[in-house]
Amino acid sequence: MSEASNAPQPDTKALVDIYRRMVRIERNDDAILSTIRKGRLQMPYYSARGQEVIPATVSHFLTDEDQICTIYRGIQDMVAKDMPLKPLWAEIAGRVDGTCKGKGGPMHLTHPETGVMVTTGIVGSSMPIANGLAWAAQLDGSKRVVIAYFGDGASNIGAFHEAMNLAGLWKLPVIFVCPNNRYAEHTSFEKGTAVDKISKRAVGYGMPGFTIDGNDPFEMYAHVATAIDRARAGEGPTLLECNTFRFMGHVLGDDMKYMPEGELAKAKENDPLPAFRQKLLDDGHATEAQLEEMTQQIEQEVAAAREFGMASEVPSADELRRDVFEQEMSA
Amino acid sequence: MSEASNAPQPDTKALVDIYRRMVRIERNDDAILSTIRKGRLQMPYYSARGQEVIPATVSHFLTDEDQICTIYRGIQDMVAKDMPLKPLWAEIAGRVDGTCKGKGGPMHLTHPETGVMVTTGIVGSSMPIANGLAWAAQLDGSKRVVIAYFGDGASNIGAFHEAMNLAGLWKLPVIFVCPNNRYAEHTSFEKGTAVDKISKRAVGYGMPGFTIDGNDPFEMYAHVATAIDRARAGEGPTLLECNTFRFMGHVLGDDMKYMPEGELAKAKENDPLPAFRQKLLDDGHATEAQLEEMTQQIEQEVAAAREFGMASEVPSADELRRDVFEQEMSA
Amino acid sequence: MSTTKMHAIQGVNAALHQAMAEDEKVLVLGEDIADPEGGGITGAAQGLSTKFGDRVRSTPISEQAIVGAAIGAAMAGYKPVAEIMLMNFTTVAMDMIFNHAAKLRFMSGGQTSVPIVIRTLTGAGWQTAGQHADHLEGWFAHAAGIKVVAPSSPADYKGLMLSCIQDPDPCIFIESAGTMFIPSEVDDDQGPIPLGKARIVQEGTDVTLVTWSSQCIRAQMALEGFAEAGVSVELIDLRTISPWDRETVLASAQKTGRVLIAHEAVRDFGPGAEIAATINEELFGKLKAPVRRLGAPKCPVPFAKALEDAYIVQPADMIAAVKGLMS
Amino acid sequence: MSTTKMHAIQGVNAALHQAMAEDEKVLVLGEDIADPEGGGITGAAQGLSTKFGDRVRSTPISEQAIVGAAIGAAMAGYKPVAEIMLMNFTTVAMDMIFNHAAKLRFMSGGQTSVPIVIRTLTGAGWQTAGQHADHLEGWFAHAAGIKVVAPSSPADYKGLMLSCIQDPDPCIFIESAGTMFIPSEVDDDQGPIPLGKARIVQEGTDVTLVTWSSQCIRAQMALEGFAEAGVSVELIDLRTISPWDRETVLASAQKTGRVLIAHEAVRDFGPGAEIAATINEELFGKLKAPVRRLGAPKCPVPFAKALEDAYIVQPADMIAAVKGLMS
Ligand SMILES: Cc1ncc(C[n+]2csc(CCOP(=O)(O)OP(=O)(O)O)c2C)c(N)n1
Ligand SMILES: Cc1ncc(C[n+]2csc(CCOP(=O)(O)OP(=O)(O)O)c2C)c(N)n1
Ligand SMILES: [Mg+2]
Ligand SMILES: [Mg+2]
Repeated sequence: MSEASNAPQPDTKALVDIYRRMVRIERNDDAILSTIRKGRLQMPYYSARGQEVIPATVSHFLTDEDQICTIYRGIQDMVAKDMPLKPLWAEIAGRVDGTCKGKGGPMHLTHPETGVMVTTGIVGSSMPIANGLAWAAQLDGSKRVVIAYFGDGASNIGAFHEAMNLAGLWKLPVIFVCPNNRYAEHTSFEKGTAVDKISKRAVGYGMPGFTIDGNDPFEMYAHVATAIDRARAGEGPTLLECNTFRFMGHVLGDDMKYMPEGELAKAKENDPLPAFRQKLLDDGHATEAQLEEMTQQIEQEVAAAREFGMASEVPSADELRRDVFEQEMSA
Repeated sequence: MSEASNAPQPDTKALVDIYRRMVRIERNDDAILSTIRKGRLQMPYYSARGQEVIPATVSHFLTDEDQICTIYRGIQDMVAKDMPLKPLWAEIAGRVDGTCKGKGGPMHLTHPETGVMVTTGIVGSSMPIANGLAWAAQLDGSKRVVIAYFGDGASNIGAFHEAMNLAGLWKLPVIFVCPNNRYAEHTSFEKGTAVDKISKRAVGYGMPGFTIDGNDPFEMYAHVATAIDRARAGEGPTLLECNTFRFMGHVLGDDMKYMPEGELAKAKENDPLPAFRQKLLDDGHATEAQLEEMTQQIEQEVAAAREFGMASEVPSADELRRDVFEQEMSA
Repeated sequence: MSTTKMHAIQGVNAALHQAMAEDEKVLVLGEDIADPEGGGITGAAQGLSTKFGDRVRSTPISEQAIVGAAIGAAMAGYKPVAEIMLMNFTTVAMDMIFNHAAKLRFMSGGQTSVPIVIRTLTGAGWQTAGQHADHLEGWFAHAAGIKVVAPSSPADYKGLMLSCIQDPDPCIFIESAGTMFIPSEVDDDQGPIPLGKARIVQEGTDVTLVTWSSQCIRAQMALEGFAEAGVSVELIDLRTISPWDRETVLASAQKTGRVLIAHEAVRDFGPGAEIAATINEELFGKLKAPVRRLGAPKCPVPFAKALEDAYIVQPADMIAAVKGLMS
Repeated sequence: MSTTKMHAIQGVNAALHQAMAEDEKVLVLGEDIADPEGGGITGAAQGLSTKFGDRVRSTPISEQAIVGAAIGAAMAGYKPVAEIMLMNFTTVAMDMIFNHAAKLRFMSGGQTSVPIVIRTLTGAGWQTAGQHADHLEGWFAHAAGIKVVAPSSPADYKGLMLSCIQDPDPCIFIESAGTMFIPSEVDDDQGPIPLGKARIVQEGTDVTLVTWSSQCIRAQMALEGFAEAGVSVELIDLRTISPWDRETVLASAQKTGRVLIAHEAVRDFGPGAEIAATINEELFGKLKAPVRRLGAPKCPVPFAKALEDAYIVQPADMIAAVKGLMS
């Protein structure tokens, strides 16, 4: 859906900030992939390579007060939200300095200080909980907003429906952000979804819904700005369906045989990272040197985080008795 | 939604048949109410008084091969479908000659011979199962259709969403019939639903959806005819939202204090039974005498059924071991 | 000390009023829960929305959304009490309860917590048949990270509800049909009753009878029968099923040497099995008779009154079982 | 007789191929289940859609719709095998399974039946953490109207799956991570293996070890350790959890006088409790030691490898427990 010319437009600072978040996502993803491939990390890994624009643009508008609920394919959402990388790495390595002391792992990463409230492995479940966080914001009289990330496949599960209806009804300050990467595990969007655009479902919940090119930072910027303004103003939720693609398939190791010949190659032609980089240079928003320096800083941050994470200690079995309840369980 | 003039129109035979089914529903409902009030039946009773046009019109188009899945407020759907009343009465009385040997009761009445496949007490659950019956019809290459009845409140639960999407996707021969009686227990439609018309949700499932005056047999006739033709032709499901009202409230004994002053009285002005009767007479489709005779026959049938049901024996405790599995459980 | 005679649900109502007045973070939500809608199916929330306004919200029929909203609000500092109208409907919200509410503290390494209460009604006796009356406390007791509370007396309804609301972790609070009919006196200043502590309803020396919820009421109806049979029964109301009060139960079992467990849930793979297995393990060789269990047969709750009566463990069944233990 | 060496999932695959070829009413559905999508998460359905076309359908991520479709088709004469990708996801379909599939025969007084199989994968060991690895057989075993099957060997995977498909009632078929790694020979004409019958993996005289699924595999890894400790262990693979083979277990317990039960599910209020309680009841005074149970601690499945290892009952734990029973 293309926007009128009075749609919010990003300035240079915003564009560079979005690009920075994208690079942080991509460099971190690359480091995770190589560490797993070297056999130094064991974990099911759901890369979001190719989808960077979406959380990068969304997070540009968020403060630490604002909260997100995300999914197993959610590390990009946390990294975009400037969650510190050291405890992230310690967590994916299953170590005591991890955000969750190694108990949650990549599928349950949590970091309330930066607003990362829930990471879930159950399709659809980020949405009902995001509503609750948004309800609290509403009751607090706060301006904070909540982002519920979920996949295109998740739009066919019951929790989506119940959450959308309640959010619409209660005018909750929540934005439902769906990176539509055309696949749910190995099942294509068309094989699982009886409508051509998920955004069309918004009408059934009394909220605005848009289908956006999720690889286009400008289009994303305009829609996210509007949705967040709406939410902060107490006008209720918005559904943003952001078209994109997962370059690495569902989970690391996916052979992607289920994809039609050429589909991946074609999607990769639309890789948002090099394209956006070029755009920044072409339009004079940044110089090669600036972007290079930014990338190097990020690489250093990632490298340090990886080192920190891998050096952290393995948790002791006593941890099984802690955090089940506030009070430690007896041995 | 008003229909074009080439919409299917009922002839005299159809109109009288629909009226007969309405009277059968109403006379049976009346007998149940009076029997409970006399203390001769113990059961939670969810009267559908006021909603008769909907199942009467739907059932006009159905054969015994066609199937329905209905809900706790479903006796009208069975009676409209010409389920025999004797085993119905024995069941609501909890007796051995009941359709379910007294084990299911009014909330789980079942009678496969007339296509009454499921009666459920769980909001929303009629729909996913109706899909399965419709899937079987599709695999069989049969022309039979399945009706999933559900309430307006049920349109906000997850099962609705999942079932609608699957039906749309698989083009199942199922018609989703929602008597929108404006209330879910004590909560008004508006307080529970973020959209003004449930039919607007159909677009999200790639199926046609209509909001109809569910008390108008002519409008109902046109839409049901089209939906059933569509389903029998393999073109997929339809959502029919049929506006109506429950005159007796949620469950027998409901004081309806939650309703705004005058709402019930206003709804009763639109009682479909006397209005339709008058219309049949006015337009010469039937005479007073004919309708009187029909009513008397129905009253006799209901009276005989009641007598039969109340005279049937109480089941023995051994029944607890039967029908859990095909093989009887050991004592 | 002044007391008021009340029913179980009035105990819940009193607790909710008190908790909402004392702590502005307490919220109440559920189907029909606000006053315009009648304060919930049993009226347990009556008066709350009138007094506390927007902190009390009627919801759509969307149990996943209800529990999800409670979880999220709890993570943000609130203490929501969510009504799932009937326990059988927890099945449509089971992901939210089991995979999220109960696990988020652990999975987050203690960074987040979910202090919610899920109130839910159940129990046979009202001829609501197969989908409205199951006692599923065994499922929740098997789950890590959630407390399971099932009171029997009006005072316990109030005191245990107060504790559930204060508890820093999720609790499921079971309100059972069989406990609804006998009003009793409740102290006007009845405060929180600790979770995980059983109540000895009657002391005795021959047989320990472990019950809770509706079966504690039926056990009280059997007390005379026990006495007539000349058996001194120590009746324990477990009150909290998870974590359960092993100490009280084991001490009593050690004293009497004979144990009967009676619950409304299905007997097979039911919560009574854990208690029986534990007693046997801890008191091996010290019991005078095998631990016996009474529970529902393994079938859905039937509709016909005669079948429903046969389905429920009755006081007479307890009397027979107690006699059996003595012989 | 010719045999083929295969893994557990290949046993399932062989059963599905055979059943679909023999009975055209057999259907298969689930997420990613058709061949273009890879035949399901483990490939258990590979080749089926290519051979049997439209009888095999990939579905949206809609577990309620999946189970609902299976139920409806089953009521109309089909025999659907539905995959719920992981056992934790049964929580989003629990209403369909518990309130409908398991109850419709009873509630309809036998007029309808629901011969479906729900295949579901679970088990710790893959570091999938809190929401992907729970063993919930205890919940289903507590439910009336559904059979619970949890094989450990490739041959049993095939034979029990064939029986589940033929069974006139709903079955849940649990495929556990811990059983996936050791291939073994399966008769090419391996037919249905009756439900409700345990398998004695090894005869013994000192201790009866009751296990199933992944823990039967780990118990086999402990066999040498038992022998080294000089304890003769009778190892029973229960295979069907509900209805369970009381006769075989009780006969063995009577013979050995000592019983250890080990399962992957959480120990508290777990399925082992029912078995322990029953043995104690039936063999009161005849046992040489209290029945012991090993199961997971009461916490969600943790992520870190060291914690996951500590969470799972290991062969060494069984050896220690067996020694404990002898002393
Ligand atoms: C309730 C539930 N059903 C099934 C799964 C298994 N599963 C994990 S990811 C996934 C695909 C989800 O696709 P989508 O929502 O499009 O998100 P994406 O992975 O593409 O980011 C499935 C089916 C699950 N985690 N939860
Ligand atoms: C999952 C579930 N939640 C709640 C209920 C309790 N309940 C029974 S009927 C009902 C209202 C349903 O309203 P609607 O769908 O409009 O149907 P109506 O009763 O008006 O015919 C509710 C909430 C239930 N049966 N199942
Ligand atoms: Mg996707
Ligand atoms: Mg309604």
